[in-house]
Formats: sequence, C-alpha cells, structure tokens
Amino acid sequence: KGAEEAAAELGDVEIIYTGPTSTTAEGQIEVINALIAQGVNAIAISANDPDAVAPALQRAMDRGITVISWDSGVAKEGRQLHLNPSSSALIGNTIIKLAADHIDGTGDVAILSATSTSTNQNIWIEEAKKVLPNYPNVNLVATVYGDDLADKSYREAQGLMATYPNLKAIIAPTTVGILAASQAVTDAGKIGEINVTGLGLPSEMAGAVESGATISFAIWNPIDLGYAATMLSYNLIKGAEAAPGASIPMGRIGAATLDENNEAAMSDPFTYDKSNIEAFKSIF
Amino acid sequence: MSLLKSREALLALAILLLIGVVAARFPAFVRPANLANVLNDTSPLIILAIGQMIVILTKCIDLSVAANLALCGMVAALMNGAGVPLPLILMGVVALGAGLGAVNGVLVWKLGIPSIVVTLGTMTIFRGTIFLITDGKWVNAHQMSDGFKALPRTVLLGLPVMSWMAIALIILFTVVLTRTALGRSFYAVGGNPHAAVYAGINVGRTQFSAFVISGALAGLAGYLWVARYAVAYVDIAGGFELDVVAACVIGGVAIAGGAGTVAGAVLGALFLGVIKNALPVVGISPFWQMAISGAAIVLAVTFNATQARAPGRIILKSAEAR
Amino acid sequence: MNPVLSLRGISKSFPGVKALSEVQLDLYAGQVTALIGENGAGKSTIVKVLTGVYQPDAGNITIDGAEVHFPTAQAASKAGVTAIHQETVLFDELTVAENIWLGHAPRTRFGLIDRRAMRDGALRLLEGIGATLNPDLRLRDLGIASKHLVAIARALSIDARVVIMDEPTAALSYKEIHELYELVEKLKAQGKAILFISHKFDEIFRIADRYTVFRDGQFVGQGDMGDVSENDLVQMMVGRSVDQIFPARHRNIGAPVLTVAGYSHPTEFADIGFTLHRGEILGFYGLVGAGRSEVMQSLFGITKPSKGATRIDDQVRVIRSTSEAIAAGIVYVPEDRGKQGAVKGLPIFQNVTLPSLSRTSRAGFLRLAEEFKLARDYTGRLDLRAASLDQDVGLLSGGNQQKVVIAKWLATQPRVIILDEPTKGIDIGSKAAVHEFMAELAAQGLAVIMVSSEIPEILGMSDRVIVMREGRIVDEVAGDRMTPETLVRAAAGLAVAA
Amino acid sequence: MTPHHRIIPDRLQSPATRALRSWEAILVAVAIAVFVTNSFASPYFLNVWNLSDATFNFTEKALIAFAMAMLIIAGDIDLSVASIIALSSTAMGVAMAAGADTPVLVLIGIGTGLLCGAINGALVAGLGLPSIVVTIGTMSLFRGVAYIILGDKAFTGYPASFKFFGQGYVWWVISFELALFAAMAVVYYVLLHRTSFGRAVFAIGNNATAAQFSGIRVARVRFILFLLTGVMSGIAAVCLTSRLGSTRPSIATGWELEIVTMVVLGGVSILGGAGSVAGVFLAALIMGMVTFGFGLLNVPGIVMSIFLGVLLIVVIALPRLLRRG
Ligand SMILES: Nc1ncnc2c1ncn2[C@@H]1O[C@H](COP(=O)(O)OP(=O)(O)OP(=O)(O)O)[C@@H](O)[C@H]1O
Ligand SMILES: Nc1ncnc2c1ncn2[C@@H]1O[C@H](COP(=O)(O)OP(=O)(O)OP(=O)(O)O)[C@@H](O)[C@H]1O
Ligand SMILES: [Mg+2]
Ligand SMILES: [Mg+2]
Repeated sequence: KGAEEAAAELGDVEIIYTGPTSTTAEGQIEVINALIAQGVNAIAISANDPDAVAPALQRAMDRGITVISWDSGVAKEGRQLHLNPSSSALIGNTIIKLAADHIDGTGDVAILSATSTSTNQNIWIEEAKKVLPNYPNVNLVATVYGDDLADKSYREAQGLMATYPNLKAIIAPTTVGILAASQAVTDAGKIGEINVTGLGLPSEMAGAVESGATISFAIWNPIDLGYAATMLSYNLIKGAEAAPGASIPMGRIGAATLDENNEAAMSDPFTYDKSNIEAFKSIF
Repeated sequence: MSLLKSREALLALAILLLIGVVAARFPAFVRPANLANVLNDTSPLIILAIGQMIVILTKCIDLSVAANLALCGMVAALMNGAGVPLPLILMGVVALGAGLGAVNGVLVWKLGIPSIVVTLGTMTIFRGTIFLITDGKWVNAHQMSDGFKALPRTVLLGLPVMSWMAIALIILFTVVLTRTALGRSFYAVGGNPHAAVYAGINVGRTQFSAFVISGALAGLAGYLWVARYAVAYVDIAGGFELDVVAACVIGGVAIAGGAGTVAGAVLGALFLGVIKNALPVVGISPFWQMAISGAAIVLAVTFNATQARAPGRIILKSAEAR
Repeated sequence: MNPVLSLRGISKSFPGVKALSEVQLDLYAGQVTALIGENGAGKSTIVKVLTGVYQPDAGNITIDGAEVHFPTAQAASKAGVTAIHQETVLFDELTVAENIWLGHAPRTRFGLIDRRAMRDGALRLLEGIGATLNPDLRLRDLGIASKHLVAIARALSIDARVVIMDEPTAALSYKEIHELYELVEKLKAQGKAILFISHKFDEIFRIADRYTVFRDGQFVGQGDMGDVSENDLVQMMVGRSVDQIFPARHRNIGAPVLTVAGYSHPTEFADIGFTLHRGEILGFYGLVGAGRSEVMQSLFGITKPSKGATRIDDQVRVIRSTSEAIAAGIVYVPEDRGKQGAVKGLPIFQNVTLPSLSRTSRAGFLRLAEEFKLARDYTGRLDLRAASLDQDVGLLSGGNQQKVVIAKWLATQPRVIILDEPTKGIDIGSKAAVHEFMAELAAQGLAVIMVSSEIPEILGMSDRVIVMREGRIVDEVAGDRMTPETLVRAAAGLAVAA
Repeated sequence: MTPHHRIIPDRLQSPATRALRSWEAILVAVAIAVFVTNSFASPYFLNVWNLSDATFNFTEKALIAFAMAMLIIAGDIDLSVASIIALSSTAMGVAMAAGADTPVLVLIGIGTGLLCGAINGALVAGLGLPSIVVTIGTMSLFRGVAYIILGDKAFTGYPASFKFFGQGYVWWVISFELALFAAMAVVYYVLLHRTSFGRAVFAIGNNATAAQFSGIRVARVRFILFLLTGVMSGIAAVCLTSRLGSTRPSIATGWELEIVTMVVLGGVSILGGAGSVAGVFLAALIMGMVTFGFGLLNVPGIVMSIFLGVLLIVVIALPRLLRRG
C-alpha cells in the first residue's frame, strides 16, 4: 500500500509486487531471476534467508539493477542498502520494556520468535538481550521458535507455560507468534497471569488487547515502510549513492542516514494498547 | 499371533514409557490437565490419521489432507465472516471436505490414476485455491466471531469439545471399521483387490468412499484448526500430511493396504503428539524433534515388518511331531 | 425337464483373445454337469460371467426361463448362483469367519455385523464339509488346502440353486477330495444344479451326470455321461484323437552331473539326497504340498539350506543366489509362471535374454542385434507363436508364455534344467510339444529334473522317480517298480507294497 | 522335429514409428507449445541470458529426477532426497568451518549423499521395508540431523573457488549446472536404456520375483539405485550450496514432491516398470519453462503451483480418458 502511495507521488514508477510459491530462499531466487530477466530498475526485497539470496542479488546488481533490502535484511554483499523498519536497538529495548513494565520489573520472561533464520528477529533478540542488565529482576528463561506457523507457535507457547510455571511474560517479536501466544494464554486461562507482548499489527491484535492477554505491543507503520523502500529505490536509481554516512531522502518521511553497514532505520516503533487500538485497527 | 494382536498394546506401552521418562524429570507433564492438553493438541492429527488410515487400508494414500484442511478452514473462516451460523458452517466444511475428497476419489476410481499422483496434484491445487479466493490475505482472530472460536475450546466434563470430537470419531470409526459391511470392505479391497471383485465389492467405489471419509474428516479438522488457533491463511498445516502418514505408519497401518486399526492410528498420532509436546517441556532443543520423529518412523516400520514377516511354510512339522 | 439355468450365445473378448464365442450351457436341478475343455478353452471365463465378475459382450442368461443380468458378483449370488473359483480369491488379513461372510454377513437389529451369528454360521458350514478350523484364525495363518476349504465354505454360505466348482480338487488331499465328492452328492440330493469343472477324467466319470465340452472358446457338444467314452471326450476336446501322448525315449544316461547330499531346511525339507546324470530325466513325484518345489527352489539358490551339500561334476558348489545357480549351469522353470516365470511388461526378446545379458552385452552395454538373434534362435526352436519379438509377453497365451520361459533358460546353455509342473495350465497340444522337447534335451545330454503331480506324465517321461512326502524323500523308483500303485502308496505314506 | 518354423519378425513397428507414438512425442509437443506461448507472452523470454538464468530453476532438481526415475521404474521411491541435500550441505558447512578446501567439500557433499543413500538402501533392499515409508522416515531423520547440527545458525563464507558449481559458466551462457544437467541426461540415458543394469531395472519394476528367478540380483540393484539417488542428491547439494553460497537446514524444502512430479510428468509409471530418461529430460524443461514464463508475467508462485498440479493430473488423465473413447 505504501509502495503504491509512493509510486503515485513519483509518477514514473511501476510497482511489480510478487512472491514465490513457498517461503523458501530457493523460491525467492526464482522470483529474483524473473525480475532480472524483465530488466527492472530496482528490487526491494524482504529476505527469507539473508545469505542464500545474496548471490542472486549480486547478479542483479552486476546487471545494473538497484537492490535494497527492507525489513528482513540481506547479507551486506547482496544489496546496496538495508532499510530497517526501526532501529534494531530500539526495538530490542522496546520489547523488553513492554514485558517488564507490566510485571513490575520482576519475573520470568520467554521469547517466542519466528524462524531461526529470520535475520531481523535474531537481531532484535540480540539487542533485547543487551539491554537485559538494565532490568535486574527480569529473568529471560528461554527462546523458542514457532517458525511463523500458528500451530507450532501455539504449541511452543504452551510448552513455555508448562515448563516455566512462574512465567510472567511471553515476548513474540512476530505477528504470528504474538497472536498464537495470546491465544494460548487465553485458552490456558492465564489472562492476567501471563502478559503477551512483542510486535504485531493492530488490526490483528485488537482481539488480544481487548481480552487482556496482551496489554500492549509495538509496531512500526508498515505502510510507511513500503513507502520508504520505494522512495529509497527510486532515489538510488536516480543517482543517489549508497555509502556509509550518506543521507538519502525518503519523501514525506524524511531522509535515511546510512551507518557503516549501509543500514538505515525508518522510524521508532509505536506502542499500542487499549487506549489507541480502536483508532488504528482499521488502518493496518 | 498374540504378539501381532498386541502391536497396539506395545505402542501404548511405548507411549506410557515416554510419558514416564518425561514425568521423571518434569512431574508437571503428567498432571491430568497437561495430559488432557496433549490429547486436545493432538486431536486434529488423530482425526486426520483416522481418515488417512482408511485410505491407506484401501491401498491408496491421501497427500492432500493438509491442503484440504487448510482450504476448508479458510472457507469456514470466510463463512463466519459472512455471518453464516455455526451449525451451517460445520455442515458446510464437512461437505466441502467430503467434496474435495470425492474429487480425489473420482480421479482414482473412474480414471484409475494412482492415488499418490492424484493427491500430489490436488494438494497444490487445493492450497492454491485458498490463495485465489483470499488473494493471500489472512483471517485473524478479531475477524472471527466469538461463538466460532469458542466451540472447540468449550470445556465439557473436563475436556474441551475438540477432544470430545476426536474421541467420538474414534468410537464411531472403530464401529464402522469392525462392524459394518463398508468397514470390512475397506480391508478386503486393500488386502486383495482382485478377490474383492469376486465378493461383489466394487474396488474403485470403496476407494472413493475412503477418500470421501478422509476428506470430510479433513474438512472438520479444518474448522477445528482455524477456530482453535484463531487464524486462517494459505499455509496453515503446511506439511502436515506427512505427520498424518507418519502417525499411521507408527500405528502399524500397512502401507500396502489391508491391515491396520483405528486404535493403531490413534496411538501413532498420540505418540507423535506426546513427543511434540514433551520436547519443549524437557528442554531438548526443538531442533531435535524432527530427527526424533523420523527415527520413530523408521523404528516403527522396521518393527512392524519383522512382526508381520510371513512365518514361512512349515512342511516338516507334521513329520517331526510323529 | 427344463434347465434351471441356461446360457445362450455368450461371447466374451479380452484384448487380443476371444475367450468365448457364442457358447451355450444348460444346468439342471439335481444333476452334475461337467464342463470339459483344454486349458484356455474358456471354462473359467464362463464361470466368471455366471458369477457377475465379467460382463459378457453378447448373449443372455436365463434362470427358470427368465432373463437375468449380473452386473456384480453380489447380483449373481442374490440370484442364487454361487461358485468355488479356480483361484483362491480370499483375504489374508481377515479371519476365516469374515472370509466366509464378507459381502453378505448376518446383521444385528442395529444394522451392524452380527459377529456371533457369523462365527456360528462359519462353524456350521465348515463342519458340513468335514473341516475342523477355528473361525477366528486369520487366513494368512492357514495352509493352502485349508484356504481352499474356506473358499468352499464361503460358496456354500450363499443359499444357492446353482453351485459352480472350478477345479475344486486341485489343491486338496486324497481324504479331502473324497469328502468333497460326498458333499457334491449331498447338494445333488438337495436338488441343486451343479457345474463341475475338472481335467481329471476319473473324477468326471465318477460324479457327473452330464457333460458340456468347449474348445477354443466355442461350444462343441453336450450330452449324458452314460453315452460317451473317455476317448470320445478327448476327441471332442482336441478335435482329433490322441493316442500316443509320450514320445519314445532314446535312453542314453551318462556320468553324474549333480549330486545332492543331506540337503535340509529348518521347516521345509530334510535330508534330501540324490544323484542326477547326463541325459537323464529324473521325475519328482508327491502330493501337492510335499515340498518338491521348495527343494528345487533351494537348489536354484532362492532359499538357503541349513545343511547339506551339492556337487557339480565332483566339485562342491555352494549356491547362494540364482545368479550363482545359473553360473553353475542349473536353471529352473518355475511352477508359478505368471509370478515367477515371465516378466510381463517386457517384450519377448528381453525376457529371453534376461539371464544371458552378460553374453549379449559388452562391458555392460546392451547389443540389441545380439539379443534379437539369441531370442530368434531359441523361440524358433520351441515353435513360439507370437506376432513379433518385441511384443509384450503378457499378451501371449499361457502355453506360449511357458515356451518363452523355457527359451530363456535354454539360451543360458545349462547343464541341469529343473522343470516344475511344466505342463500345468497348458493344453494337450502344447503339452505334447513340451514333452517332446524334454526328450530332445535329454538326448542332447542335458540333465533334466521334472516335478509333476500327474502320474501318467511322470511315468511316461522319467527314467527314475523320486517320491517325496512331507519334506522328505520316501522312495526312489526305477525299472519295474515304476507303477502308479507304488508312487501313490509312497506319496500317501502307506506301507510299501511288496 | 518341426517341419518348418514360422519366422517371428523382430519388430512390427519401426523404432521411428514407435517414437512418434510415444509419450515423449506428446511432451515434445507440450514443450514447443510452452516455448511458443512464452515467447509471445513476454518480450523478455527470448533472450539467451534470461533463458540461461532460468535453467537454474530446475537443473538441480532434474539431476535428482534422473536417478529418481530409475528408482521409480524399479518400483521404489525416495522421498528423502531433499533432506539429503540439507544434510549434505550441512556436512559441507561443517567441513568448511573446519577449514576444508573446495575438492574436499565436494567429496564430503557427495559422500554424505552416498551414505544417506546407503542407509535408505539398506533399510529398503536389505531389510525389505516399503520404500515410501522408510524414506518418509529418513526424510525427517536426515533433515532433523541437519537441524540438530545447525539449529538456527547458517554456514556462510564458502571459498571463492567453490562458487563455480552453482554460479560458474562453462562456456558463454552455458552454466556449469546446465552442462552437468545435459551430461547427466546422456549418462542416465545410456545407463537406463543401453546397459544390462538398466534392463534389470525394468525387469524388477515389472516383476521383481520373476527377475530374481531370472538370476538378477534384485536386492543389489535396488540398493545401487538408492545409492544413485543419494549421490545425485549429494551432487545437487554441492550445486545448490554453491549457488546459495550458504547452508541452512531448511534448504530445498519440498523438493521431493517437485522431483516426483517431474518424474511422473516425464511419463514414468509411478507403479514401476515403465518410463524413459528422455521423458524426464523433457518434463524438466517444461516445468522450468512454465515456472520461468509465469515468473516473467509476475504470476504469484502459488498460482504457478496450481498450474503444475493441474498439468500433472491432466497429463496423466488425458490418455486414460482418450483410451476409453
Ligand atoms: N482377464 C483376462 N485378460 C485377458 N485374457 C484372458 C483373461 N482371462 C482369460 N483370458 C484368456 O481367455 C482364454 C480362456 O481362459 P479361461 O481361464 O477361461 O480358460 P480355462 O478353460 O478356465 O483354462 P484352465 O483349464 O487353464 O483353467 C485364455 O486364452 C486366457 O488366456
Ligand atoms: N500356505 C501357503 N500359502 C500360500 N501359497 C502356498 C501355500 N502353500 C503352498 N502354496 C503355493 O501353492 C503352490 C503348490 O503347492 P506346493 O508348492 O506346496 O507343492 P510342492 O510340494 O512344493 O510341490 P508341487 O506343487 O510341485 O507338488 C506353490 O506355488 C506354493 O508356493
Ligand atoms: Mg480355468
Ligand atoms: Mg510346487
């Protein structure tokens, strides 16, 4: 949606939105090859696997195509720049803070992630662990993976509750995970005992917030993300240089400043709870 | 003979042993509430395994069950979104599942295409259809009515309705398979299709019925799945068909057809269910789960085969007895 | 008297074969009608038409003058036609009782299968045919004869007016055969119309009242048994009179080729020992199930013996696989042609060269020209009838399939050829050809073992006969002692007559 | 003895007539149709570099499909091939982490495939277990071991010389993978249709008992066939790992079914006993072109898979429908 908004604003841009048969790296490579063959000007990708798609993207760049990654990143050699939805550190900090706030800073928490291969998740978890010492009484007991499958995430959440009777919060930095975990907590009748938090879309989380399984959660604006990725690609095609320290404009959002890894962050995550979810759930 | 009969008993023993080992380290695992939870969690697998077992009995295989489940689940969610009352939704998904099973069945029956080819094709078609009708969009918890989500988890006499449904189906199909003409004809058709013709049994039509049953069960499981996890999208239950086949194999259902019991399939499903649920509890990395269930399948099939090996002809016996 | 059941103008074709061509058949209440014809004459096909297994291409079936149609086997049994089929068509995984009642099981009030009634009924039926079998046993745990008894009980479980028996005595022992005869008498007394198919003339003359003869799928004639002689029937069957069936042998027995000593298997046979010479035909006689096939298959490397030795030309040879047997010059023409002999789906020439590939190929690479040459040579010698050498073996008639199998073995240039029931399921014409060919092979110096359950064949062809019973050799017969009585007594375990 | 023998002709149809009426002829027609349709549908299709890129979509799968075809013709099946890729790739990753060089990596990749094939072969041919069940088991087992070793990690940083197998070109637009695919097509054509081993495969697929009674070492042939699928999976693992430049335990997920689809589409009877390498070769090309053509039209992958599912069923059903008139 955001990409279309950007395209409309720019006028001379056509967006091809496509995806592979299955959520595998091999499938994504097939799509990349098809895009290269069509001679597109730019590819903006959210990678299923940061390393596996890199060689294919390198070939795209060899053929003069602008390549950026967004959301879930690609290894450095496989793209010109990477747009994080938000500063990883900030996300890491936010998810821990959201968990800690509602348990008065004391108790066991566990992380329910997506697949073990998703770069973004892993970075956020890293960052979250870094800030843990700031919460001396918060005890991170486990990190499990639900593979972004509803049933597996649900079962993993159940497993967490069974294994750690004193669990106070589950952090799921993924939409599928946070939904499944809220459901598991609701079904186990532990609303109020265990708080589920993490990253999710307001439209999907409305129910969980209402039931109280989730008190608050965070997310950036995904529409802005698509918009920004399109803007960045456009500007790179038009001659902007992706180099450490460079600043590339992103239309109405401002400009992205690249760090030493050619990564940039879009905006801060925004926290949703009972007070504002109604307003946002119809937007994204 | 007695060993053969107790194949199910041995499997039950293995499951108890497994539970015992887990309980030794984590007593919480054997709390009735948790065990009920494991049963409930395994219910969809049990339901599908019963259907798959019947299909395998007739010398076929249904690789499309998981895709069927996903499609029916999605349709259930969409019907709910359109305000269709729950009883109608239930009938609708069961009918839809049976219909999809009938598509498989007709291709096997009328065109004689091997079932593995048919269901390999329909599994991608069914899943693709979900994409076509939803454009890849999800249906989330908040888009589902409370009544829709509540049914499987409503607790009756200490167990959620989903578990009760599985139990009812276990009983129903045990009776169907052991005490009805159709049930026995599944065994006959798989055991000796040639001879079945002589007994007046239409092999193709019996296989067709098996696919319809498997499909209807997948349809029901589709609703249960979506209502329970409160989400529906293209990829739900992806790859689940292999778990279902695995449950049957572990449960001693002969892949060549003609031999197997509901109890076996259910125990096979429970075995996998216990492992799935126990691993996170025991704290073994979930990465071990796949290898463990793989090893279990290989062991089970080795074990079953050595049990079932033909005893060989005994010509000399009478001479020796004298 | 009007026939209970009559067939008129029945035709049935299979791809490439016209199995039945406008045949007729009448069955009368309280009478046994024998259906006679060479192998492949269409006898079993008419049975399958009568029981709804096959649909005829043309013609009609009437019962008591009313035309009937049998779209399924169930329809036929509802109309009162039941059959003991030539092949045992039963279910290994089901119990005896379930096998008997499958498709028409007694029901309880709730429409469920009544297992108690089923069990009791099974016991009653089995008792009626003199069989003592536990109805709860799974069929897989039974021997072949018991299975056949179950098949008979199953046929009788249907309350029928017409009972068909397609070679019912083939798998039964002497005692069981006599019980079957009694059963036929009983059924006759109950006024049932019986169709009895058999190749054994003594049997036919003993129990049949009427006969019908088919030849090559065509009706040849019918009448009262009292009006015909054995020779008349044979003439009708083959269209010519057959007087001298066995070829005159020119006996020329040479040095020992194969010596077997102390050959044993844990369950199948024990202490088998014999010597086989060049140019000799050694017969193996025994009742069906005596373990002859098992011994031969073990000599051919299919199963491993637990004890014993084989020597070929005074060299001890351990044969652990069929390829080793072939290398040692021992080949085996199996009894079960369809399962063990011909590879249906492969063309004739590939069947012939299968064990000789090392000779027709170079360094593992096939040479088609060589293959065709080899196949042409050997199928020509056997007078094979086929459209072309790249035709699928499965499309040939049984006798021609047997010729392909024999050609396959001759192409390996063996020293010992074992023929297991070589003429079973082959018509009289082909039978004579096989016999002549065996004699020729022996004359050329090959050592031949022939397993056969047919006494005339054994006596007519063999130089010496070994009799087996329950997995052991019980007698060796040669010269003057080669009489039917000696063989039968030895095979049945009776005291050896002086 | 017999006065005159009837001469039985070797053949009734000349090999050429036979070829024209064969399944492969239909596939050639389909392949041409797909090619022409694609050329009209997308302006980007007729471009050698694009076509060359597109071959990467199927070459690795096709390598395995050749061996799988032989296995299926012999009446078995191997559903663990994709998992063997994952395990082989993981083994190479472990070796690389231990400092192994490219030749050693290749050997380890292929060796792991061989080992996995031997395990399947021992269970199926040695113990006589049904192959479909055994390989559903080892499918979980092999990938499971890869997960145990790697967990959520990945191996990256393969040596530059290792890149050749999945990214290198032999000559002009002919990539190494494409050349290997063509070479293997020839090798498997000869192996299946021109050697006594291939003949044994057909004999076993049509009637294993009669094959054994004809002196064929059935268990040994079946074991070798499992070794072959194992080795081909190992080779595919080398190519894929090189192409991805990294290893994850999840690579090649779902390939087993695509490979079986390719084999069946190629006219190999899933019941065994019939099939040809040419058919599989053509099916690989068709599937590759369909995937690529849809890709150029930006059709979502899942729609593509519906098409392949329909194609599979229609292609198998059509001759049966026509036969019954
Ligand atoms: N299903 C079939 N498909 C093709 N041909 C068949 C089939 N069944 C029978 N035939 C052919 O039809 C002919 C008649 O076979 P049938 O079995 O009726 O002979 P039969 O008289 O019973 O012989 P036998 O004495 O050996 O039992 C044979 O040539 C046989 O090969
Ligand atoms: N219990 C059984 N189950 C299945 N098949 C059997 C059984 N018993 C015998 N057979 C098969 O029946 C056929 C004939 O019987 P069998 O081989 O026992 O006789 P034999 O003593 O070996 O020799 P022959 O039949 O040559 O007299 C064989 O093909 C055999 O494999
Ligand atoms: Mg017959
Ligand atoms: Mg025998």
